Amino acid sequence: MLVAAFTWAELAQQLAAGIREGAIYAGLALAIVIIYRTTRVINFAQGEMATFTTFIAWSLMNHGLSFWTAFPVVLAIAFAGGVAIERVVLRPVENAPVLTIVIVTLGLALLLNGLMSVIWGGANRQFHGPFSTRTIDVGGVPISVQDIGIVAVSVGLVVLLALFFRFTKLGLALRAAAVNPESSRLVGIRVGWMLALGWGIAAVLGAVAGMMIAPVVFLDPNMMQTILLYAFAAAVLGGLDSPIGAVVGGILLGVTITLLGRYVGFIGSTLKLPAALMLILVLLLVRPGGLFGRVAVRRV
Amino acid sequence: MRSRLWLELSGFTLLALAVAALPRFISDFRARELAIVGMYFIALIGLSILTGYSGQISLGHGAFMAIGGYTTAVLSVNGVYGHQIRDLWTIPIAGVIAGLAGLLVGVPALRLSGLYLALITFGIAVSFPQLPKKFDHFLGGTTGKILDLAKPPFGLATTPNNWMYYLTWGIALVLLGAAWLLVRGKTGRALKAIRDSEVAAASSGVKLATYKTLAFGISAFYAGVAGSLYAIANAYVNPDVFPIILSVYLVVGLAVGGLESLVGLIAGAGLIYFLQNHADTVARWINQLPALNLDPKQPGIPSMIFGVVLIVVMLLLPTGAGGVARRLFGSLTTRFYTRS
Amino acid sequence: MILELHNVEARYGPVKALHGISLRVGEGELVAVLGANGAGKTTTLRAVSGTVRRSGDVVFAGKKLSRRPEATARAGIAHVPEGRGTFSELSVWENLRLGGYTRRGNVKHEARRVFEFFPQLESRLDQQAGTLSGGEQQMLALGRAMMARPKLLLLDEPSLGLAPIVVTVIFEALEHMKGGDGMSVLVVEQNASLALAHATRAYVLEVGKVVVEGTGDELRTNESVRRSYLGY
Amino acid sequence: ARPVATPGVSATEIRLGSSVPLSGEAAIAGNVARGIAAYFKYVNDKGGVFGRKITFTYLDDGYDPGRAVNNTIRLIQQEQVLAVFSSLGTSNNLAVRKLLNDAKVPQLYVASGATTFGRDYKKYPWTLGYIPPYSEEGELYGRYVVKNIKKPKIAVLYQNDDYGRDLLGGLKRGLGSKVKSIVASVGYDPTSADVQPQVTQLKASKANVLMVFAFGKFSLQAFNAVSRLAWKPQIFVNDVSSASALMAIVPQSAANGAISIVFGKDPAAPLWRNDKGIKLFQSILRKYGSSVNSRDLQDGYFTTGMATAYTMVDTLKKAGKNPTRQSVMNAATHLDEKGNPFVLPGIVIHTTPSSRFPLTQVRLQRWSANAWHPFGKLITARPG
Amino acid sequence: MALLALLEVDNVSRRFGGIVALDAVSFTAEAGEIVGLIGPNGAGKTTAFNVITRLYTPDEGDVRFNGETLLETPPSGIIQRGIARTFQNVELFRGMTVLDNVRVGAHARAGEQRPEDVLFYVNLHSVRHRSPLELPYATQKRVELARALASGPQLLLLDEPAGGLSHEEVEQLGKFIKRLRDDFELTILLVEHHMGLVMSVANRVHVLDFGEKIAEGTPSEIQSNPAVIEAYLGAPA
Ligand SMILES: Nc1ncnc2c1ncn2[C@@H]1O[C@H](COP(=O)(O)OP(=O)(O)OP(=O)(O)O)[C@@H](O)[C@H]1O
Ligand SMILES: Nc1ncnc2c1ncn2[C@@H]1O[C@H](COP(=O)(O)OP(=O)(O)OP(=O)(O)O)[C@@H](O)[C@H]1O
Ligand SMILES: [Mg+2]
Ligand SMILES: [Mg+2]
Repeated sequence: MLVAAFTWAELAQQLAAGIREGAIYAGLALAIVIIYRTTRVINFAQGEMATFTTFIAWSLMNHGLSFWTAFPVVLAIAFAGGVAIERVVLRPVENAPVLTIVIVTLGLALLLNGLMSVIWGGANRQFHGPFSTRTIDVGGVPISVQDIGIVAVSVGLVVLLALFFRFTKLGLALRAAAVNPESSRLVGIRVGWMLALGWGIAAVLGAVAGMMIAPVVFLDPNMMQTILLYAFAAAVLGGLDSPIGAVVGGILLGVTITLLGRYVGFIGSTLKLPAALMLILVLLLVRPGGLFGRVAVRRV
Repeated sequence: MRSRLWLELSGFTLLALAVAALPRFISDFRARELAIVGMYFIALIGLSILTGYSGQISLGHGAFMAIGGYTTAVLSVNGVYGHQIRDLWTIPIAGVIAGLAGLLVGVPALRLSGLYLALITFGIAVSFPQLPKKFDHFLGGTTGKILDLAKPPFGLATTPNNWMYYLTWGIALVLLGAAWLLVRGKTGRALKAIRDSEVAAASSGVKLATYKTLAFGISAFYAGVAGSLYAIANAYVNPDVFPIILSVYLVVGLAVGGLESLVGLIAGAGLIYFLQNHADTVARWINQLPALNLDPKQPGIPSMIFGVVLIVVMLLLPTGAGGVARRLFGSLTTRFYTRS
Repeated sequence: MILELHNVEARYGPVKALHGISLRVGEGELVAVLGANGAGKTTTLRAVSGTVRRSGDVVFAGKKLSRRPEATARAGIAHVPEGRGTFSELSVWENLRLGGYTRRGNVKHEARRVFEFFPQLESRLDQQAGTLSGGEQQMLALGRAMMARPKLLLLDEPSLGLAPIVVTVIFEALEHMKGGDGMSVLVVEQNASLALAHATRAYVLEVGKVVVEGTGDELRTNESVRRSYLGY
Repeated sequence: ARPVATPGVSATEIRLGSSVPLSGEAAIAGNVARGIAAYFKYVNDKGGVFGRKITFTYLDDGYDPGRAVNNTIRLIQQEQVLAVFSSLGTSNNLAVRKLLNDAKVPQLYVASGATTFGRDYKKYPWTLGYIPPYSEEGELYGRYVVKNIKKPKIAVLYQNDDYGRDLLGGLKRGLGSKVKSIVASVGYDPTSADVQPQVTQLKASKANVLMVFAFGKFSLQAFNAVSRLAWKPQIFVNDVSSASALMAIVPQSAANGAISIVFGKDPAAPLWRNDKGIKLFQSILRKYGSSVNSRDLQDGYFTTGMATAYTMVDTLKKAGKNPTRQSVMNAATHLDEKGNPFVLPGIVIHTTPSSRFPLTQVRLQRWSANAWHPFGKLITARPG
Repeated sequence: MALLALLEVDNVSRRFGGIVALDAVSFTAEAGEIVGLIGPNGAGKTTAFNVITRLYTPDEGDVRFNGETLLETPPSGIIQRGIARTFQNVELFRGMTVLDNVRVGAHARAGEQRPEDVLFYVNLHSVRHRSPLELPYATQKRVELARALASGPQLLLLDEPAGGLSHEEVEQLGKFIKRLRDDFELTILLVEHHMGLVMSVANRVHVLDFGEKIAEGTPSEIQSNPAVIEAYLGAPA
């Protein structure tokens, strides 16, 4: 591999690329964290759900709707879809072992993926996002408006979510239903609906992530598959049940692997994934709950 | 529980007889298919010891299969100091090397819990295929390593497929027996104790670190043997032979078989193979339903079928085939009071 | 009558635990349930709150009671279950807030009352509930039920794991709430002398059936009750 | 009646088989086999080959070589095919090459441009490729740069595997003494989420030429990144990632002026809208394709499939009235096919026993005004 | 007092963040004794058990057993040294039968006691193939006791064994505990809020309050100790 010499301008550019990439992981990681926080399940279908809703947006826009008209419609569809999936597919296994539920989400991922190929075909599509693809010059470094938009949306979402979980009764009930469904019922929480709501919210977050990501990586049924892997990593890094952790973890991961891949010759592009794994493993050994997560202490 | 013991022993004997007799009744290619099912079965036994008994979820067992497969490939293609080793003898070595890798992973796993461990092991499954790409001089990169086709040894007069069948299922039965001895004795109880309450297990004198790492090692050993056989059967390894999804399929097999049911895992192994390779058969069944016409050759349809079958199977058997068997025959019913 | 059970049966899978229980709790009454280990006391409370599969009639405030626990909670029944059922991953304050989940508006007032009885909790609001001591968790479970200001309180061995001095406090508190708020209480309690001293009426269960019933005083003088539950 | 029965050949039928991805990430490429299947049905409808109908069995391997091996064994042993034909993917074909050669089963028209399938016939006489080898494609770009670009400074983005490295190696050969003009080359791993970091790095080398030796979405991302970074190099993009449908959706500021090679007719390109070959393609697909939709009529994988199938039918005809595996192989190594309606006019598909690259003639094309425009004469990319 | 105590808790402190669960606590138990450990909720009794069984490491102080420190022994080694315990909130192995639970108790000291014999002894033989989840709370506590006995310990730590028992049953439990001590030659450390039980079986009682030891003595001395009444017992029963 022939490598270009080091320049500060490139470093700045790589940093920007890393942050943007991280924000992309963060978007999906947020959805993963929300499902985990509200249902204690790891959702392998999260990527596929996001892609599916993005395809719906694409179809709507193909029929002449503008992004901003399509946007709320898609979010509503995503929410309804998330709730419906929980009610129809996950409800029957609500009390089954975690592994069973994880596998059901996997089945869902395969189903949705196939369905997308059948409906929309496997080819890549162009998706026009809400942000201009213009680049602006920031101190000699061209940065696209789109990138700035993506980062801003991730940060905005996490602030909203943090407020929601911290200050609303519903946010608390969502968490309670996840950690202890029996007792939640005893205090009057409709646990089934809470789980469904969790799926709905996660689907909405996934839809937003999908619509942010698609303009960058192009839309196709497999769009999210690699990103989902990194999003899992980001979620674990930040702490599986911490929305803030998802975003910080995502951006940290994006920056770290971009810079490692660029400047550490041995790692290059091939060992990015193993390097990320090592990074996370070391962190977890020090902090078993991730950067922002809390490990539940169980005492006797 | 003497009766239980007899039941299990006679079940095992029956299984062994069935395995020995089956090739007489099936085509040569079916024997190959069943051999591959046997390989999944071996890997699943290992996974069951780890996840079903010691309670540590691994979504990365495909990586241990890959280690086994690559060990066999390297030993039989590159050889040791130029001496190529016959594929048959690489199998135990592959198991041991994968087992050592398992011990290595088991140590940090001690500090991880639940889904964190699951996702870290998933990370291993994701990362592992990068290693042969990076160290391509030794491990063959994406080009992979081409082995000699499996041939029956000692001039045995049987087809390669039959040979793979007997080899795989012979090993599977031995390893099944070993696993059975392991889990029904002191070790198995210690593992289950850890799974159910680490604190109480420790206070009862169970050394958590030892047993948990041991479970990882044993489990990886099984996966390594399975991977080695898989490499021999395909006469080829490259990173794509052990894709990420393989690890996930293994967990599927475990869930379908039932976490604690060794024999139920055969059903899990069968399902993994069947779904990957017989989507057209399933499509034919589905198309019996009125108003449905799935074309299994249309891209996307096989995935859909796989997905739907997975969901349906899990909805019907939330605790797996073994779970159902236990509910029908077993005396131990573990139910929580809000359920059932 | 706030609560009436007519011939209620309950089962765990194939195992029947209640073989037709009938009992009632009047408004503002404290009714005690006694019984040996495994008699079905816990199951009786579960049958009311809907956490076990039951058949037979349960009438609450004149209406047939739903079998879903979230609905019974919303109807005004708070259940402090065996094993406490605290949200161990959540903080003490979050547990209390969840107790008031069915209530609209501010729950500060209820919280103050809880802290009056259990001052220990107030200094631990941010502590993860699972790290509390056994007795502290029991206080939290009681406090959480109080937050709901229920019409009917179901208590499963409230004194379990509590220091004697706290047990006295609890029964005083129950007395207080019953008088002030017209709350009714159905309590399973092994400290029979204390329970009967406060109970208007009581039932004794044996293998899933009611074998003795009467007022607190009647039971205190009942020979077999005295031998088994009071010890004098 | 034939003296010895040949597997896969009966009085009424010739059996062929293939292993392709119909699920997983590469599922879309499985359309090659669907195109083939449709074409064979069309041929069967018109009487088949010497009265025999072609039965084509294609099995899903999910792009997993292990499953490809299993499928191939199933094709030989259970489906009893005469030849394995147009299986897809470099690794998947490498995985079965030895076993097919050991069993003396033709491995024909491998759907991969890896050079080894045409080059190593001494060791693997039963194997034959089809499309121009990647290394030759790279070489063509190199030669073009040497001839047409003054003071080239070349940056290369390549997929870090055999495929990308084949292209890169060819490029170097094509540049010859000017190989030093490569100022930066960066591989990306197919597990990457986005290649912007790599493109950023390449841009920092101040190159004026960019080779995009990528695959699928990664080449799209490369164009995207070039545009975001406000970079203006002369771009070369390899054939596999240059379908019109893809080029049309990347930022045109980056795409315009890009150069690639072409040998097949792209059904999505306006240039061929009224072409007889493409019309034939569409009518066959409509009539004989199973579950096709309007999208598929624009899908180049189907045309590639039909082009290969056309050659296969030619081969079978050449193999004689009573084909054997040997005679099929013989025919496949003595091809001289003119007028394949699904490839560019003038291309001759040609092989000899010692030159086993059937399709080696290509044209260069340049992207502008939302379409590819071929330029220059047919050039030959025959190795050696 | 005898010269050598079997168990010596010496000046042990343990803090959790700002909470001082144990504050320089010392007490001893001598061979053959039944020692009561009482105190208000959150006083640190369970924490003391957890320190002795090494689930927690003390911030200060030492714990000695048979004269040798326990601090160098890992939690899983404690039972080897001859100390077994039960848990306040029942920590059974939910996925195993009662019998297997008890067998695990004998894991590290196989051969000391036959699990089947222990189950007969505690009168659980009839439920040995059941899941502990199906048993009433108090029975579950008995399974824990059986599990602890299966290792043939020298010292047994019981954390609120009377939970869920009726008056009559508590009386039986008291007799049972004494019989246990005699039959197995045990030393028993007993945490319990049921004063009737403590008073009837304990030879000596230590009282903790807010992590500090506030009193020590015979049951009757303790019962009339004003500090104990004030902090723990309330108005004399
Ligand atoms: N989850 C369960 N599964 C199966 N059987 C159960 C379950 N819970 C309780 N039982 C059975 O139901 C019967 C009644 O139990 P219950 O818990 O109601 O008794 P209890 O009177 O509350 O006893 P305790 O004083 O020990 O709490 C017992 O025979 C018990 O074995
Ligand atoms: N892991 C922990 N994290 C935080 N605080 C803890 C932890 N363990 C114990 N504590 C605190 O230490 C104090 C002592 O707890 P401990 O369980 O020892 O009390 P106890 O005397 O057993 O009380 P009880 O009679 O209620 O069981 C309690 O206030 C508890 O909240
Ligand atoms: Mg009870
Ligand atoms: Mg305690």
